[in-house]
Amino acid sequence: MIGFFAKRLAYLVFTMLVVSFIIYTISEFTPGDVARKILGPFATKNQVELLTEEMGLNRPVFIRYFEWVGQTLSGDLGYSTRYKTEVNNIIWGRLYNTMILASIAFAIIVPASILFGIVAGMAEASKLDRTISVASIVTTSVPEFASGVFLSWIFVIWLGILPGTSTLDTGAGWSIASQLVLPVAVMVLYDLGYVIRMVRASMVEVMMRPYIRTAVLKGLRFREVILKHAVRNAMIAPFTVILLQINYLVTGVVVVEAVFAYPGFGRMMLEGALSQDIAIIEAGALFAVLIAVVTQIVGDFGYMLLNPRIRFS
Amino acid sequence: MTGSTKRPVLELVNARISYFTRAGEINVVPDISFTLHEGEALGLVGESGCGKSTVAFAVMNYLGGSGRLTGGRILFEGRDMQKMSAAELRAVRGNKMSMVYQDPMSSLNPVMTVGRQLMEVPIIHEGASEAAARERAIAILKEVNLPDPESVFERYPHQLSGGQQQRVVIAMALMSEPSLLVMDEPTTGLDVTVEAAVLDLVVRLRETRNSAIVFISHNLGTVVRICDRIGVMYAGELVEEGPIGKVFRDPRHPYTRGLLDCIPVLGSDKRSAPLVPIPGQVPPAMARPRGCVFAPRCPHVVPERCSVGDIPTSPAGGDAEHLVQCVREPELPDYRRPQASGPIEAAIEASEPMLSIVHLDKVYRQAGGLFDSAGGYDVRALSDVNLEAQRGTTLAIVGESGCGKSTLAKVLTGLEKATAGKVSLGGVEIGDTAVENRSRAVKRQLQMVFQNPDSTLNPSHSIGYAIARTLQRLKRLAGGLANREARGLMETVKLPADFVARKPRQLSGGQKQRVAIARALAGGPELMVADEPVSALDVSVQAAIINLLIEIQRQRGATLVFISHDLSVVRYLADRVAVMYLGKIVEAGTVEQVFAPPYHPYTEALLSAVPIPDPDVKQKRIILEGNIPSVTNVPPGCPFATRCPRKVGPICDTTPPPELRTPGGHRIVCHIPLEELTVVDPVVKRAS
Amino acid sequence: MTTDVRNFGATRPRDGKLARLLRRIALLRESPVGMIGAGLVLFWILVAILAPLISPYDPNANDFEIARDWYPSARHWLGTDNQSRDLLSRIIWGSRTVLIVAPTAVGCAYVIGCLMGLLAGYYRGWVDLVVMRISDIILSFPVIILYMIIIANFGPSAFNIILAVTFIAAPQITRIVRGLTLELRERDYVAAAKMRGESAWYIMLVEILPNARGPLIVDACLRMGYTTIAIGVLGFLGLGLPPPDPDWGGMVKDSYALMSTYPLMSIIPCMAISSLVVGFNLLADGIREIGLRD
Amino acid sequence: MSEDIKKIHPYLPTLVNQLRAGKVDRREFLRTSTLLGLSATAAYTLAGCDEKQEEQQSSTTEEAPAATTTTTETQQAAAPTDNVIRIGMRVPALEDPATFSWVYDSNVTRQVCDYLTRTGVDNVTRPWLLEKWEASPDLKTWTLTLKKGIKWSNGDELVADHAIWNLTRWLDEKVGSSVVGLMKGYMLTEYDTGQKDDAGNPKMGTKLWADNAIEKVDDYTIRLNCKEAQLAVPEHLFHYPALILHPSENGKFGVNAIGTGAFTLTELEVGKKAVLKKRDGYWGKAPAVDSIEFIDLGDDPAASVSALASKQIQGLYEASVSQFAALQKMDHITIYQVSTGQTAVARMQPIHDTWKDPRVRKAMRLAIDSEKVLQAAHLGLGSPGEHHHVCPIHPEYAKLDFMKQDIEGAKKLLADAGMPNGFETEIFCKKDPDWEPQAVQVMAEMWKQIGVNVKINVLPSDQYWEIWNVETAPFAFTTWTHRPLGVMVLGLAYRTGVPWNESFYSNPKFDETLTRAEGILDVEERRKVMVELEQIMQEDGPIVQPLWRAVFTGMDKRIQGFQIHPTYYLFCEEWSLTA
Repeated sequence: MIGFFAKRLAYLVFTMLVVSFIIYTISEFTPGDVARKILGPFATKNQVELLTEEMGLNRPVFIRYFEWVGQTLSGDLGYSTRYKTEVNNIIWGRLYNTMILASIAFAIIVPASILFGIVAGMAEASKLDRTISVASIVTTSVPEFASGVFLSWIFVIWLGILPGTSTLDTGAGWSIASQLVLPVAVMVLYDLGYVIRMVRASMVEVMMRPYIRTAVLKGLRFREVILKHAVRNAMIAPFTVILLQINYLVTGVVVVEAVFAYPGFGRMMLEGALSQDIAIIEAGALFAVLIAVVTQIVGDFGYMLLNPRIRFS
Repeated sequence: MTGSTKRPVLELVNARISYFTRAGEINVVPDISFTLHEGEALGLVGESGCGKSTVAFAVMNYLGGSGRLTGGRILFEGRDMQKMSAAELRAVRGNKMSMVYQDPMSSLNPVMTVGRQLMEVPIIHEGASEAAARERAIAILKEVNLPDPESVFERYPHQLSGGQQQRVVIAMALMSEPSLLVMDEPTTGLDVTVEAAVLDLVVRLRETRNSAIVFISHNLGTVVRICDRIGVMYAGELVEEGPIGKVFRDPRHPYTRGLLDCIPVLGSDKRSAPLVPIPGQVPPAMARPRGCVFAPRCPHVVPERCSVGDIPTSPAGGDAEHLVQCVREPELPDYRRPQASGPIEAAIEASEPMLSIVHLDKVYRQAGGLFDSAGGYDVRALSDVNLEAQRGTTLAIVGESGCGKSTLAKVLTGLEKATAGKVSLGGVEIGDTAVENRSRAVKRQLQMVFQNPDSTLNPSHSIGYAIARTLQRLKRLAGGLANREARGLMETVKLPADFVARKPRQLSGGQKQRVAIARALAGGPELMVADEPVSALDVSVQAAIINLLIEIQRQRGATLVFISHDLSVVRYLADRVAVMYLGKIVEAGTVEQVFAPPYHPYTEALLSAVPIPDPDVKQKRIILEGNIPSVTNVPPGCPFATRCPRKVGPICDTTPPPELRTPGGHRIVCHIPLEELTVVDPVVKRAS
Repeated sequence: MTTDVRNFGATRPRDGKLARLLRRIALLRESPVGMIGAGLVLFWILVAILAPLISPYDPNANDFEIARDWYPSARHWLGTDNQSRDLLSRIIWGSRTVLIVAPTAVGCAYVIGCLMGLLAGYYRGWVDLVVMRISDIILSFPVIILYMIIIANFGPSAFNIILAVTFIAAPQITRIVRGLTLELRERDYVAAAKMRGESAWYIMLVEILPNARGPLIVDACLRMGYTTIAIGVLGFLGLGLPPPDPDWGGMVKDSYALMSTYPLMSIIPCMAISSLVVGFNLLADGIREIGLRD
Repeated sequence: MSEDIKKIHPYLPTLVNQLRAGKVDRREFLRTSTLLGLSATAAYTLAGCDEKQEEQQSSTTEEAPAATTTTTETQQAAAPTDNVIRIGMRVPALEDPATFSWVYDSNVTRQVCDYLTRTGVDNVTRPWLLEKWEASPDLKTWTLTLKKGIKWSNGDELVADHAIWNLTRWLDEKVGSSVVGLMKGYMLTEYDTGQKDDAGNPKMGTKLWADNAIEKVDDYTIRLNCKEAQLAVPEHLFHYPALILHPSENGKFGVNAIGTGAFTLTELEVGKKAVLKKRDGYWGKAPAVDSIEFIDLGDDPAASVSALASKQIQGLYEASVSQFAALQKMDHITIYQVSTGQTAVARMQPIHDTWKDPRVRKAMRLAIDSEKVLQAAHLGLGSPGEHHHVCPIHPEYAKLDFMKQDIEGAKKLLADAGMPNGFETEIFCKKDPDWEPQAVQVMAEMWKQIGVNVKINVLPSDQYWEIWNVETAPFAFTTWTHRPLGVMVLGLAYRTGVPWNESFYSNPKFDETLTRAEGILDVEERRKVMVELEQIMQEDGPIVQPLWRAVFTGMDKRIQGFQIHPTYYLFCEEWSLTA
């Protein structure tokens, strides 16, 4: 078990190094000048050169990269040219905000997807199954910005019962909860269908397994067959998929955050990327990878716990 | 056993079973009737697709979403199953009637411990307490001969071997003392020694319990061991039904006769008793012929009588116990086992060796992973294998799964490289040459026929392409020429030349295997390796393929290395036999030598385990306990020591046994002296 | 002794590849869901092909005569965008953008993904290790952030979108193909091909790849859907194709602020993009359903 | 009177005479006289009109002209309980105001700190922290006098040293303030630092051109001794980074920073919000609102509209064209707009072969129907461009015949230049605000008509500002902000070799004429020279200028006292909120 985690941790560090280096290299391609970005378009060439020298930006990329690694390890995430301040001043609040959004969405997606997926999968090809399946295909097919458009049109413009943006500022009389409704709804709509389909597919497969037949022919009630024998097995395969949604929920929320002006991680990354703010991109990407790899490790570990075949081998 | 005083447990009265698909109704079982009394065991046999399993599940009233009983009645203890409510059905299932399934591994819930799954039965049916259920479960585990029942109770299914899993399933079925036990191919997929042990268990349990059994199998031999009565099914119809002895000694239906004629019985060989395959194939359920379903394949057919109206089921020769569905039954001649028509050919004289294998080792290195180079371990698949095959003869390699016989085939064909030792083909060393590096001449000389007909041909390519491409590669034939010759090869394997345009999915299993043989023949090989070429086929098709192999070998004088787990087939086909266990050859010799004393104790156990479809054959019962050790952990002494019933002592565990050799060239690797081995009785005796 | 084998089976008439293909497509009739999907996709493909014929106006031409009246009218059936360009024409031509970029991108991703997957699955060992590590690393990136970084750094253009999709989708395809290859390489026909001395490339491309097509076709359909969404999202975030050529996601971005007054301007491109993606996903579902039944 | 004003500047009496003779209009008079040091009140008195009224007229509201009347009354009448105004605006980090790059950077700080001068919505610059300024006749010596009694929020009094500290700091190039770009010409000089760059050329630095360039006269008076004549010193002091900070904070700005303004910054969360609270002891009139909050809504114009619609904010810092129609439909919103000298030009760099030939450049201009571009890209809000970058609201603007679209003429010019079939080229433009790419799209459609196929390369703003004035972007569409005088614009953008000459245009005749114009104080006289300059621009110049923008924004009708500024400066102390 220790070996398992040691290996995974080594892999995590390795991945983060490779990813950060790739980003560093990619950003070398762009005709960007960090000092120019800090000083704005109307600064003179001299001013730009001075700052470049002061920040040591004229040194080779490798040296700067290793320096960056060192700084990052000591907790200094660098200076954002987009926000003109230390990345540390920005990123934590943004992550926190996004975590709120993600946790709520996750707390809805997981039980809902399991419920719908199992209900659909336990009676394949029934009317209920077809309805759930088609509905989940349709909702996942609508891009987030489109569902954002549809929902705001209905609830903000037409009915006027929800605020149009989610700035997490309660000053104007809209509660935080009311501000979270639409972003969460868009995320849930987009993601839920996908997870439902995964759970359903797994459930359908489990229902065709001979041990379900064994359970029925043992004389168990249908409900017991589903709850005692099917669900546990049906959850093994989608477990990883469900965990991977954390990944999407935390780092894939760019569109939702942009639509609703939500001050979160995704919008920070979008703005950072658009202005090629290398410090923000690097720090954000590292967190993204960290979340991705950690969820993966947790996923593998949980999968092991869920599946005795792997647990005892 | 068939006393009329006993009450009937199960009655099928003109049951008609259909599946409903988008294409419409598919009537799988048109009309079937039989009665099963208390304590009676009925074997239902037939080839795949004949509706045996459908009947089994119809009996359980569990046909899935698309299946339905569309006519007749199925009565369980006099009650119509169709009219039972869901609650009544639940009360019956698992309690009064229970089932044992074909694949025990997938029939057990992988995420529940074995004990939990067993406990459910008394809990739901008798409202037993947890503690009582636990006690019952452990008791029944003990009863089905599972070692250390408490530990098995705590284990998950995947931690048990196949035989143990099946014992668990049987235990589960027997827990509530059912009056009816339906067993659907319970031993298919198990190794022959394990199968024997499971069958033995069933026989033993029958003695102590009064459950009626419906035993479904494609293997007539297993039915003989278990059942009192046998029903032969063909295309959804019960064509013959009666007591085991009567049906086997005097089969009255042409299909039953055909079946018996195409099964090699341990003891018969290609020179004395040829196999007679049944021509044609089972008609699809959608295109059932009028009248007798078997008529198109029947040698006794009289179309005006057989293909007109419904064929009644009538007692054979007035025997009410022996029912036959054939209009010509009274006119059929008495049954005789087929005999060689011509003079018996002498065994081929030993000629120069085509293939010789010396001290062959094959070790797989199992890597430990990226960050863990020290964690690997070795898998010893072959160790010190020595064999020879003479030109024009058949060398059979026989053994249970995991014994290394397929690895041997892979090393011969170059799909794997030998770790040590020599393999020479006609004097050319090929053991350390992967197939990519073999010369074209070697590739032409050595070709292979594979086990699984569904994977032997690329489903994306036409038959013609598969063969022509081989001709182009091996014989450097131009496209047009290759296509012409491909058609010629189709004739050789007795397939219509037009089949070259077909895709594999349009062919039946036997036809695919013929194509595979044609492909192997394309280079004009001198040595053909056939790895279980018939094990996935139905018996009637199996016979045809075996005959084809024999015929081709005769015509071309090619050497055949035949790998099989089926001793009957090996006995029938081989000239020389090698018995493998855990990567080692434990016994080798001519077919006559190996199948007669002196036996290696393992060979002896194998022979005793083979189910023989002849109630008159008497077999010694040697039940092997324990499992085959893992190849990662081969015992240092005799590999068979852990299970050997004739173990001499500690020496077997510690010292590799010596190779004993008879003057006739018969080799046995054992610590027991040859003389002692020689004085045993033959395992198989025909009581005539 | 077994001459009668040749009478087996219902002899089907021999038919050409085209006929077989058509029959396969006709199989879709079995799945109403798949039919709807195919219909939607086909509809947009037709629209894209016939764009020059059915589009009422030049999609980039400003109608200076309607002043600021952008609502639907007899002149502009769906109204115009906020630059007085005919919305219907822009939707019609926008389908071309999507249906050229998405398949090209998915195609490129498939070429690379299949090759990598075949190599990793066929050779295993260190090739597998290297290929899979690389794709694991790419896969550990959140997709949308990776898109943003790539497009923001290399600039928004069709070529770069294709590049980004390839970069992101190829590792996923690699995984699928590798899995299938690991399974298919153990098939006996692969051994048979080796035994007649076929090269590794022949085995990978001719023996293995065609048999992986079932799951890959389904995946390709789904991936077309994802890619369509991705193109839309990039357009919406302002990282889409450069103007003036219409791009559905960009159309939403440009008009989203006017949703309270001119809802059609953003709702219609949203519906266009959603319907196409629904089409691809339903089609994939239909194909899978039929594939299972086969 | 005329003697008094002559002391302020010798040209002022002439100006008064011209006004009286009707040779200059009132606005031109106001502008020039205040620029030369006349106090705005005095100038307005001379011009014979009411200052307040005049100022408000220039900022018009589209539908509710009555909205801004009698502010003082309403303010007292009903101040709502929640006396907070929320404005949608980006909230950037504000660590060093001297290095601000954008107007919105300064809008938060502006409520806390002040400028020495203010240019009003009427395009007239007035002293603010200054009491007055005086320029020498040669426009090389400027004397700035601070108002007395202005107290910082920490109680210190504002003195000359504070202002000098700030001025010196802006001009220190290590600080990186864009004030350098404006003042370099007359305050700084280049010197050799002694170091070499990679190519071996000496590295140049800049420093104050003379030791007494910034001279302290007394505690309230500062003198700027300029290297060259400069007309627009007061305007430069209103450049957005030119906020007067308290020296004790060493240039750092943040929560609770010391300032002279009406508010204190109490809360700042970058990218989310900034909160300003009314402070006690403000030297001017106390603000009517308790608090101002700036809410960051990102760059998406839709988010701002949604926030306005759900009343999460009461107003926008600026509105974009894509929001206009939506704002119009909101009953609780008033749209404010003002004509400005803000524009964007498609500049062609004649240093590249494509644009070498003046006929090609003129053909590009002739292909454009400015009216239509204005309509399609800017909803007609503004006025059509005349391709010479001198705005009708500039005092010296000379009206030429309108340069109409002339496709045939353009084609002929192209044919003369040897390109009868046109050519293909690529234009860079900024992604936002969205009217810019839209204008480029409309123009591209027009250029297509003369056979010039222009591929549009839209860059994110940050990327665009990397390339706006470099040689690698031969054809690009750049926005120019409003500047009070036509000569200022031409001098910044088109004189040979100046840093912001993005087109690398070099025309000795133009330079010479421009220098001449800059030396003419008389607007009438200058206008005559402007005719020449404008003609050179139209015939030979490097730009296609499709439009002049009117800038606009939407504010809740409850907000009183708001006036839209041509450069979006916000002065929140003037605002009040009705219930």
